[in-house]
Formats: sequence, structure tokens, C-alpha cells
Amino acid sequence: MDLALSDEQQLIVDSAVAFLASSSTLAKVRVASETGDGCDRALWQEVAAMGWCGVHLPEDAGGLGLGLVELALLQEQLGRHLACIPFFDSVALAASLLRSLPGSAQTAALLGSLASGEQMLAVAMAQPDADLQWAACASANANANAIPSASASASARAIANGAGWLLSGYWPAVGSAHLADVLLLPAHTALGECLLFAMPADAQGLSLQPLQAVDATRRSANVRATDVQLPATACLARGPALDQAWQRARCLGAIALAAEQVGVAQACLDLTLAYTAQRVQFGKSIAGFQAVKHRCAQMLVALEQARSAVYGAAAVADTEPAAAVLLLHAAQARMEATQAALYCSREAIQLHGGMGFTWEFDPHLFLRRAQLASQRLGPVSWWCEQVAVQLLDEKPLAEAHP
Amino acid sequence: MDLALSDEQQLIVDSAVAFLASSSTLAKVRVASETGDGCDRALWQEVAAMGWCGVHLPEDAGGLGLGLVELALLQEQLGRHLACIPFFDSVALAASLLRSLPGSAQTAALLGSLASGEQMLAVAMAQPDADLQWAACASANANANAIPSASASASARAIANGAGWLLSGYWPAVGSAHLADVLLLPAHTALGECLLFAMPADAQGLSLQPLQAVDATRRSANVRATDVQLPATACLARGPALDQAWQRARCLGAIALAAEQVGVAQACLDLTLAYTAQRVQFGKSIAGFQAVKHRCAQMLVALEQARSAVYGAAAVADTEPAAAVLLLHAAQARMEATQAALYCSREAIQLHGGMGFTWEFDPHLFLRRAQLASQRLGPVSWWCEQVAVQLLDEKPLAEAHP
Amino acid sequence: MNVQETAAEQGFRAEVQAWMAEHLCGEFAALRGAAGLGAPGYDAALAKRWEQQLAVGRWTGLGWPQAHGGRDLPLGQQIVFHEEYVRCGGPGRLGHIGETLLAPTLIAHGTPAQQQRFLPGILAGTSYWAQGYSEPGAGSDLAAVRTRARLDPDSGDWVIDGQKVWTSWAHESDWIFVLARCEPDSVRHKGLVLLLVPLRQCGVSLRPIKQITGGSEFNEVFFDGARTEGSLHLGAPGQGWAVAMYLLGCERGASTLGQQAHFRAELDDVLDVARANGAARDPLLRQRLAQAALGLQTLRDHALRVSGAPGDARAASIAKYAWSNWRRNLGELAMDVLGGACEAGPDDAVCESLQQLWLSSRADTIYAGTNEIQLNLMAERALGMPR
Amino acid sequence: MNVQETAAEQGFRAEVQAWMAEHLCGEFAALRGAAGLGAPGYDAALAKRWEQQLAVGRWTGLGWPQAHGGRDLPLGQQIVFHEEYVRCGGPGRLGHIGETLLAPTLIAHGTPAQQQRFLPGILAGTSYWAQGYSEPGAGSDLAAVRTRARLDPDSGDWVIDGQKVWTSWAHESDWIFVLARCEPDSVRHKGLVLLLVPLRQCGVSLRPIKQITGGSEFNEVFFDGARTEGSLHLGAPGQGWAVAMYLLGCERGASTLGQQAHFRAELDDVLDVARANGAARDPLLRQRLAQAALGLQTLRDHALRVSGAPGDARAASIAKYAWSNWRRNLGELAMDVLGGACEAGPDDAVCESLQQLWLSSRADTIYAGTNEIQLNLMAERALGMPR
Repeated sequence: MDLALSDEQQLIVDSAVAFLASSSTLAKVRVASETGDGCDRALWQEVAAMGWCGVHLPEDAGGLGLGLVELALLQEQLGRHLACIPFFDSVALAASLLRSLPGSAQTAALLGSLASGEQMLAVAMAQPDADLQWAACASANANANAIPSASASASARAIANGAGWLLSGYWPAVGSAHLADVLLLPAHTALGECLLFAMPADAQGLSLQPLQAVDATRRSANVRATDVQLPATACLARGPALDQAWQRARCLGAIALAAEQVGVAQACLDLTLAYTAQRVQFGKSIAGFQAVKHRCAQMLVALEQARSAVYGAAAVADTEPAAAVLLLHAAQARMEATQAALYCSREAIQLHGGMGFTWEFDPHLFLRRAQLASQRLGPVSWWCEQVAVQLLDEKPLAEAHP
Repeated sequence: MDLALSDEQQLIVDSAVAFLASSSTLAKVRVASETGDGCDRALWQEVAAMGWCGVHLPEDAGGLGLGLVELALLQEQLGRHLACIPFFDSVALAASLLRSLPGSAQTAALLGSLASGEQMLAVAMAQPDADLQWAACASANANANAIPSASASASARAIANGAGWLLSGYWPAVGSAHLADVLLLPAHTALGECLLFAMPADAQGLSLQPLQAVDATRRSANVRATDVQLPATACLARGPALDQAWQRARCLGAIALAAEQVGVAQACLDLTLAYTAQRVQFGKSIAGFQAVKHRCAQMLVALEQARSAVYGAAAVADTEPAAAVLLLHAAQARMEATQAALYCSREAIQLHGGMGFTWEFDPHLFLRRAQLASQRLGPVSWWCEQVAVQLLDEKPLAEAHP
Repeated sequence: MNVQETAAEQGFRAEVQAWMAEHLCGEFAALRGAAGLGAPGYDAALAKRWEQQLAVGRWTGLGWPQAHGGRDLPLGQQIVFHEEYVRCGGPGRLGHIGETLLAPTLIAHGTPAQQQRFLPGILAGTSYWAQGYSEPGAGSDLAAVRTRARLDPDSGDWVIDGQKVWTSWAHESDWIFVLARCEPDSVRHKGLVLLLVPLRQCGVSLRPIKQITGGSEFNEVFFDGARTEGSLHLGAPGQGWAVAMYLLGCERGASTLGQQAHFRAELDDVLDVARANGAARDPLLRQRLAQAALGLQTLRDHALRVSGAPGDARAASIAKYAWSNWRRNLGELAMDVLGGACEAGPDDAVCESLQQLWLSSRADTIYAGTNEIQLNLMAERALGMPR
Repeated sequence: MNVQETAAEQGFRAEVQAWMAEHLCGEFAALRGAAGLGAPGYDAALAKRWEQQLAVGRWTGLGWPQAHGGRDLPLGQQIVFHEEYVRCGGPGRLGHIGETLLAPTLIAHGTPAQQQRFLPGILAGTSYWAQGYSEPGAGSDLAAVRTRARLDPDSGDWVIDGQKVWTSWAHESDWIFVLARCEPDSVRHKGLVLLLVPLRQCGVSLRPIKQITGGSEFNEVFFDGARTEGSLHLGAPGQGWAVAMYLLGCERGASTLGQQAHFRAELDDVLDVARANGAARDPLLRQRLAQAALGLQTLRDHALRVSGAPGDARAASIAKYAWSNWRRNLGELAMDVLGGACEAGPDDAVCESLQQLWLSSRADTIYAGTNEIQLNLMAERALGMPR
């Protein structure tokens, strides 16, 4: 048992570091995010050419046949550079969902074009429903369905008709929706069953409302469908199989997102060390003040702990664990990484002093990413409450480690 | 409008400081708390002789005719010295409850002997019921009865009989119960009505179980009554009048307790400044290390903010405010003072290094008091939830300040 | 100690209310509730006309001595004005630096000629001031002044060369007070002078600093042979540090109560969103919302406890540290209350204003003395710990 | 990277389980689950017999080279042993300082004679060691050594005068390693020697230090002409600092996983109380309990990530800082879970043990390098910031 990187894994990290240092500088990030739609398509092409879009997909699906650990290592470096590509939404989230569905010709086709980078995907995976959560908490009942099923995301309706399905609905704040070629959207039938649809971005009756970009490097849009006609094959999954895949994808996505947050925290520490070393106040480098040193050391602790949690969670995820075990580790990664990213980005601004408050200096770019990421796929409090259900309400879980 | 001390109030503080500096040294506190029952009876006599036991009672009740502000100023200094007398339980809590009840010959008699210091009293005011709290929160209903009534404290039964009342029950963790001459105990009738009884400590059928003293300077005991026969006059109040008085006493007691916590925080800062000034490490006084300086400054902020909150709350309480307004200010005082006392006592131990962990040095005495006080009359989370009900669930409260 | 308003204070409050209702309308309705001076679309010309309107109503110089045109009102009434002004929707005060910081310093340290020349314009809302303390490379270290001032023997003028930074509202101001080094070989706090310098001259140029909020409230100010009259030093040349510090000490007292009334409006926005979007049913957010409300009450109590006691060296740093961290927490809470819906669609003004609160609050613990500087000051000055 | 146990590890775990079930019974049943060495009523003689029992089972020296009588097991199996040992109720290890700190240092820096003399007793559980580093007036400043050592020309012995403090378990130990100054005019890290000194001699006296827990795990140790043989310096005289630091660096790796298994047992106690007393229905406490459980998992992951990488200067300080603050938080959480019922009646063992957890955890962020020292170390050594 160990969580140190293997030589192959270290190689992946080293090559990603070298590649992104030139291909996704913060200067390029500012160009992509301050002008245009926040996507650096040249970068996406290069990334796709290296096979990153299929890093965790099986080789027969066009992927590299590696695991979530390797995906997390890439996500960490992409987060560190705020790379302006929809890697998280398309590769980490959409591909994880598609892979978790029962196999079909449609999912295989989508995975193939996703792995090659030919198509970008987006998933309308809404926030978990807070009311549901706390109701479970107050009644203190073990709530086996505490993880919101796909249905919680769907305020949308699907009606079967002769040509297939007629879809209408509204999905708020869908990550990278404005970039996606295909949108994965859940919707209900009249009987209340939940179905998942693949909708082409150019479908008639589909409209997007881009949101004001708090983090211009990672945008989202409200999605609205009005009587969109889809073929029967557009329905990818339904029922319990969909629910299970949805829960699993949320956990896998959470671990990948946490990896990105580790990268954000690392970047903030790096920026702060560089700035405080050269900034002189009261006749000495401010890096020599104990208050500054202690804050940087606390950033280091948060960062390294988060990194350990993310690597551990990703390694567990690669062992095909039970849903409850996966949830526990996803929650752990989210908690540690969210804390690290928020702490480090806030301190980076504070320790840059007045400069940290200027548009010109970079810390605020990371603060924005850290705040947005802290809410994606549910806030830490939601994840912790799910863990509390396991810890306090249910019979003791078979221990993750024998 | 101002919250600065008047000359008379400053005089009260100055004389309390001078008196306690000699009459309640920490050496004396250790004698009283490490041997015997935790009560310094000589100190009680002196305090009583100065009229402190009736400081906030009207002159016709044998008091000094001052207000909660003056009581809080005394409590602050008593907390700073960890004075081993049941001043909080008897004077701040029991007297506040008795005063809030409809007047009667019995309450007048009790108040008289309390004000003179002749008798010590204790009140079985249990923790608010957490389940009740969070149930209200989850249903998101304005809950007018969110403050637990006296009845929530009473798992005890009272049966009317020819001779008066037959009382049986169990009241856990009653502060200073082992010192009290008279215990104020709530109990239910068979019909569910709540009544308040005054029970002499020597009543037949009454038994006390002293608790292991985490804070040996402020002890409590479990109280059990088995078929105790009381005269009809032992019942002091009942029904809505009791509920209102109970809620009011909880708030007044909370403000007085908060004042004590301010004193605890001040003592911890004083101890820490003295220790760090003389302790040399790495060739200089540790008071010169920025990490130590910043921690002490943060202690100062917490302390001074808490002091402002407590003085403000006490001043408001002296204006006979509506119950909701009093609750708001009591919650504020509790929140700020609990935070200050916990933070300052924890940092005092940390900044004393190894010495802070020895029995011989004093910081742990204050840590113990701070922890116990943080839970008396309900934890801060309970008070905050009551405030949240006002803020979020009810119609906007008429503003405290016009 | 008295938390209840006197009859005089109550009457005064009614007076403020009535006046505000009568005057904050018409063209000024656009200013209603405009808390942040730096908000996008801010109309500075209108804000100056509003200041002049306030002056006509005699709502400026409330605490100034009558000899200088003020009303010399007791502290309680000043508090009432500042609180009620904001409650009635009064916008952020563009004249703040002149009225609250410079004017008391002019009254204490200025010459009669300076007082007669500058106080009336401040009082009338016709003359606006900026503050020239911080320099690049020396943000928190105010004594590391490199801007130079010398007396030109020919003209008798002061000539100023150097640069200031983080100068709020320089682009809307007429004058700036500049801390400069007038003794060439002096170091740190010695040999400084505080000069009153006109901003609209060819020796002065401005560069706005774009902030993380997207706005540009701050500026860099460049002095390249800038001039001011030889008599326009405030206090004696060489003694500028003491005067500059006196000025900073004016940043407390009654006017902070007005700031708190702004905070209350921001908190109310957050509470409204929480009620509307369901965050008010989350027990953790409920705790934080309650804590925010109680913490604001504590800021007020603290101001009421220390405003009357000018000798308390602890008060200013404690108040600055406490309010700035309170508001920074409120900004974080606002974003968490918005939750996943923290990005606004078009026309979602509330969401936008909470985003601005969040971003702008990151500056609160940095400007006017960072958290770290405040903690140093408290440790050294209030607690007597070693430097 | 591998989080799954190998077949060998699984087999080894079963072996540990079986042995523990067979041996942690009879007289040793009283030791079951005795996590805290300093708990009231602790029976040190029994604990030593238990160490000897472990030695018979060959559960000591798991990671030592076989040449020194160890088993040279891979890290994975060591981890398995330490975790499973605690899960099976194994008590705190009185031999920890000798086996985990001194022995690896003897193996790296000792002479063959020293190794042959001392390692067997440590391995067999017949010889116990205390650590003599800290001195009064220099708790965290380990280099401020005033204890003096000189070679007596007549006897050839080292003669030691001075005082050490915070010496754990000196009253139950046979030997102590003492960092002393052997070059009279040297300062700081120079001129030190690390000596191996018998504790049971008339030149050594002990005074127990009463702790805030009520127990006395620590001692003051006084050396007044104490003696040890002239050959019993570990490493060269004058070079003691480097050897002493090597020894401190041994405080990580597999044995920390055992510590974490103890933490898990403490957390389980808190969870049990929460389930029983209704605290488990409080959403705020639920959050903190979940955070504690997840944080413990992170401590484990961190150990698994860095245990194999001896070169990482960051690892030891990060791990110490993280676990000590984790446990201190757990102590506070335990008291809040107890709530108003935090004082025990007679015979309430669980409540008492949570009180002990709370009080004893206050020392975690102080001993073996305070929080402040650890942060200094991380900033200077791991991040390269100025001293």
C-alpha cells in the first residue's frame, strides 16, 4: 500500500507541467478569457492530439486505458494553469457518466468522439437539493436515497411520440454548455420516470443563455428546450441504471474537480512565494515576516493534505468500490481540496496586499475559480451530510480498509 | 447614546478590581477548589457584606437598586478571578428568575434572603432541547415557541395533595446545587401544566449526586427528588407567567454569564502577556515574535468586541425590552463572549508552551471555565438558531433601534 | 451608558427623515441606495450635486465647531444623522475625505488662512479632496516616503516630484494632500511635510488602477514638477508625519456608524436572497447569517463604547480590523448563499451586487492598513509588546 | 500507487489478528484498548510484560535489518501490523522511543559495540529508553543546550551536569539519551554530544510534572555529576546535533499509522456518544463529526503518500502539524458532543475518557515541536523562506 506516484505517473505529470508551461500561460489564459468565449481551441486541439481526452477511457473506446488517478493528475495541472478548455465538463464529468451507463451503440459513439476531442460534451448535473438533505438530517432517518438521483436535476418533461421524444425544459447553470456539441440532459416522463437524453447543440428549439462569468475561464449557461424533437435513440438510459450511473459520475466528477482545486491551491502558493520574496516593506523582504511565513506554511499544509486526499480518493475509485465507499472518498477529496483552494486563493490576495486587489495581478483569477468550484456538484456541507448519514444513521459501513 | 461607563460604574469596577485582587487570588482559588467543595465561604460573606448579592435588585427588595449593567460589571471581575462563590447561579440566575415572576410573599422572602447573602439559591434550568430546535429549522416554520419553556426542563412530576404538593423527579447538572439552601425546580402536573417549586436543600427525599468537576471552581450536581412533600406555598408560579419569566431569566442569565466570559478572556490575555514577556527563546522574549504578537492582538479584538457586546446587551436589558429584542441581545453577548473566552483560553495554553500544559500554571483553570460556560444555558448554535428564526422566518422585527 | 435615544435625538431623527424624503427624489432618485462609490455606472457629477444639496440642508460639518461654519452637534445626534441618512437610502459620500479627514486636521493644525480658504468649499460640497499617502513599493509602510518636495527659491512655491498610489477618487477630486520628503537626507518619519496640492495642473497626471471588481476607484498619481503655493504646508515642514497621523486618527467616531448602516443594507440584501432561494432553510447558512447580524450589532456597540473616548489607542485598530473582517466574511457568505446560482443572467441586479460585495470586500482587509499592520499596531501600541 | 492490499499483506493481517486474539487475554486483558499511556491507573509493569510478549511473537523490530535481529519487512506489512494491532485492542507501546527512535539511530550512527549491547534489550522489551532533549527555559529551542558533559580524565567516564524537562516516561525507563554540551565555549548547534546514560544511578534524580490531565507522564530529570562510560557517545563528540536531528527524523513512517488507528478508536468513542445522546441529530455537530472522520482518512492517505519518500523535507512537519491539530479539534468536538452533560457522575467511564481526550490533546500542538515551530520549519526548510 502506498500513494506515491509510480514512474509512469510521474512522467505524465512532468510532461503535463512542461506542456502547459508554454501552451497555457496566464497571458494566454487572459486572452482566451477576456476576449472571446473563454475557450482556447488551439489548446484543445493539442490536448486532444496527446490523447488526454480519453486518458481514463478503455483503449477499445479510443482512450489511453489509464485510470482516474491519471485523469486527476492532468486535472491538477490544468487547474494550476486555469487552462481555458472544457476538460472538466467534457472529459471528467460527461465521459464518467457515459462510461457508467449500460453500454450501447450511442454511448460508444459519443465516447469515441469525446475521446478523440472531436466533440465537446456538457452535462446538466444540478446542485443536489438542499431541502432534501436537511429534511433527512432533521428526521434523523437513514435515508438510502440521500444522494439525489438524476431526477432531482430534471424539471424537464419528455413525451414519447411517433418520431421518438419531444423534450421541453429548463436546466440552469450547465457548465460549458455554450461550448458543447452535445448536451446530456435528464428529463421526466409523465409517469415520473427519469431518462437521460443526448441533445445536439444545434437542435431546433434549443436555446442557451450565457451567464455573467464570475470565472471567465470556466463558464456556464442556462439551457432551455422548447418542444425539441429527438429520435428514439437519443434516450441513453433510464430508471435505476441511470440513477446509479448518475451518482457514480457525481462522485468521479467530484474527485476530478478536487484535483483541479489542488492545482489552484498550488498556483496560489507559488504566486505568493514569488511575490513575497521580492516585495520589500519596512526594509526587508516580506517573506521574512513570521506572519507571512506562517500563512504560507499553512497554505502548504492545506495543499499537501488535499493532494494526499485526492490521490487516495482517485486510487480508491480505480478499484471499482461500492457506491458508499466511493461517496466517502469523493467527499473527503472535495472537503480537503475545497478548503485548500479557498484558503490559498484568499491568502494569495491578502499577501499580495494592494497588488492582489488589482485586475493586473493574477491571484483574483484563482479566487474566482476557487469560489465557483466550491459550489459545483454540491457544496462541502452537502457531501459532509452524506457522510454523516453513513457514520451516524446507518449500520456501520463495512470498513473501506479490511 | 453611548456605552462608555459612567463615573459611578467605573467606581464599581475599580473597587471590585481592588477587592478581588486580594480576596480572590488564584492561590486562594486553588485552595477553595482543590480542597473542599469549591466554595470560599469567607469570600461569600465579604461579597454579601458589600451588597453585591442584591446589586440589581430594587432597594425595597433589599438590593442596591442598580441594574444588569452593574451586575455584569461585577460578573466580569468575578470571572476574571474565577471567584469560588455561587454568584452566577444564585444572584444572576435565581434572582433574575424570581424577579421576573409575579410578585408574592414567597418570592419576596426568597429575594430578601438572597440579596443579603444569607441564603444561596440554585435553579434547575436545563439545556434547551436540541431536537426541538432543529425540527423548527427543518420545517422552516416560524416557531413562536422556539425558546423552550420551563416545561422543557421538567421531567418531573408534581401531584397536589392535602398537605400541598408531592414532588418527584430528576434534574441533571444543576449549577451550584450542592451549595444551595433552596433549589428552584420546575415540574409538571398530571395535566401537563408546568409549575415552579422552591425546595429547601434539607427536604426529606431530596438527594444530590455531585458531578466530577471539570471546572472545580464552578460545580454542579444531579438532583433527585423522591416523593418530597412540600407545602402549598412552595409553588412559586405556573402557566404562561412562569414561561415568560423563565425565558426572560434565561436571557438575563446569558448576559451575566457572558460578562463572566469576558472576565475569563481578559485574564487569559493578561496571563499570556505576562508570560510571553519574560519567556526567552532563540535569544529573545517570545513576545517579540510576530506570530505571538498577532495572536495576542487577535485575543484583544475578540475580548474588546465581546466586552462591547456584553455592555450593549446589559444596557438594553435594563430598558425592559420586548422578549424578542432581549433574546437578540442575549444571543449576541453569548456569541461574542463565548468565542472570546474559548479563543483566549486556548491560545493562553498554546502560548504558554509546555508550561501551559502543567497543573501548576493557571491557564487550564480558565480553559475549564471557558468550556463549561460555553454550554451553560444552551450552546451558541442554539442562540444563533433562535436569531435565525427572527431574521429569516418571521416578519421583520420592529428594529431594536428606531 | 445609555442605549436609548433622548427626546432630542428622536426629534432630530424625524428631522433627517423628513428632509431626506423631500430631497432624495427627482434627479437624485438615481442615487438612492448607491452604497458603493465604485459601482459600475456611478455618476460622480450627480453625486457632487447631491453633496451640494446636503450642504444647503446644513447636513455637512455636523460636528465641526460653529466658528468654522459647523453645527457642533453632540455625538448622539451625529450618530443619528449618519444612521438615518443611510436608512433613508442616502448614497455613499463623495465628500468623505474632505469633510471627515482633512477638515478636522485643518481645524487642529491649519493656519487661519488655510482654514478660511478650504473649509467653506468642503462644507459647501464644491471642493473635493484626495489622499496622497501610499507609494508604490511601500504600500503599508507609510513612512517609506520617496516623493520629494522642495521650495523653489524663485517662485517661493513648493515643487513636488514622485508618485502616490491607491489614491481613491483622485479623478473626481480638486485637491490632494501629499506626504512628501522635504529634507533630502532624512529617513523614515523625519523630514516630511504634508502639502495641500491642486490636482488640476500640468505637473500632475493620473492613471486609473483597474480593480478585481472591474471598476477603477483607485489611481496612481504622478507628480512631475507639480507645484503648490509656498504657504500650503499643513503643520511645520519637517513635522509632516505627526500631522499625517493625526489625520488618520480622525477615521473613527460617528461617521463609522454611517458605514455600518451601509453594511446593514448589504446584509439585508443577503438575507433577502436567502429567504428567496431556500438558503434560509439550510441550518449551516442560518448560523452564519445569524452570526453576521449579531456581529454587525457588535460593531455598533463597539463604536458606541469607544467613540466618546479619544484617548483609547486600541479603538481605531480594533474597529478597522473588526469591520473589515466582518465584511469580508459577509462577502464569502453572500457567495455561499447564492450557491450554484452565483452567476447572474442578464438583468439580475441583486446577484450582481452580491458579486460586487464579495470582490470589493477582499480589499477591506488590505487598504487603510492591512490586517497584518493592524495586528502589529495593536500588539505594539495597545498591548506594549516589543517591536 | 496502490491502495489495495496485496495477498501477502492480507495474509499478514490475518496472522496479526490471530496472534492478538490468542495473546491479548488473561492478565493482558486489562490492557485492551488502553490508548493513552498516561491514563489514570496505568500499570507500567504489566505493559512491560506485554512488550516482552510481543517480542516473543516477533512483533518488535519489524522494519529493522535482519542483521540486527529485525525482520526487515516491507513498508506495507509494517503498516498492516501497526493498524491491525490497534484494531485488535493493542495498548499504547511503552517501548516506542527505544524501538522507533533510538534503534534506527543506533543502527545508522552507533558503533558495533553499542549496537550489540543495546539493540537486543530493545528488541526483547527488557530495556526502556527516555529522551533527554528539552531543557527548562528552552522548550522549543532545542539548540539552547546548557547541560554539560565532560570526560573525567581519571575514570574515562562522561560526567553530566544539568537538567532536562518534558521527559516522557523517565520514571519507567532504564536509559536516557542526553543531548549535552561537551565543548564548554561552544554555542547553539556546535560542540554537542549525544550520550547514552543509565537512569538508575545516584547522579540522576526525577521530579514528575503534574499535567492538566491530572496525570504525570512527563518528568524533570536532574543530572548532578551523573556518569556514563566514556564510549557511550552516539556519533562523534561535537557532532551531537546532527545525530539528534537524525533521531527526530525517525518519527514518521509506518508507526504513525498505528497512532492513527488509536485516533480512530477515539473518534469512534465520540461517534458512539453522539449516537447515544442525540448530538447525532444536530446538523452542525454532524458536519464536524463527518469532517473529523474524513480528516482522519486524509492523515492516513498522507502517510501512505509520503512514507516511502525519505527525501521529502516537508513530510514530517506537515504530518505533525496536521495530526496534532486534528486531534485537538477532536477534543473540542468531544466536549461539544457531550454538551451540557460534559461532567461525569461516578462510573461514567466514557465521559471521563472524552474529558481526558480533550485535556490531553491540548499538549499535542505543543510537545515535539509546537505548532509555531513546525510552521517555521515548513516555511524555512520546505518553502525556502528567509529565516
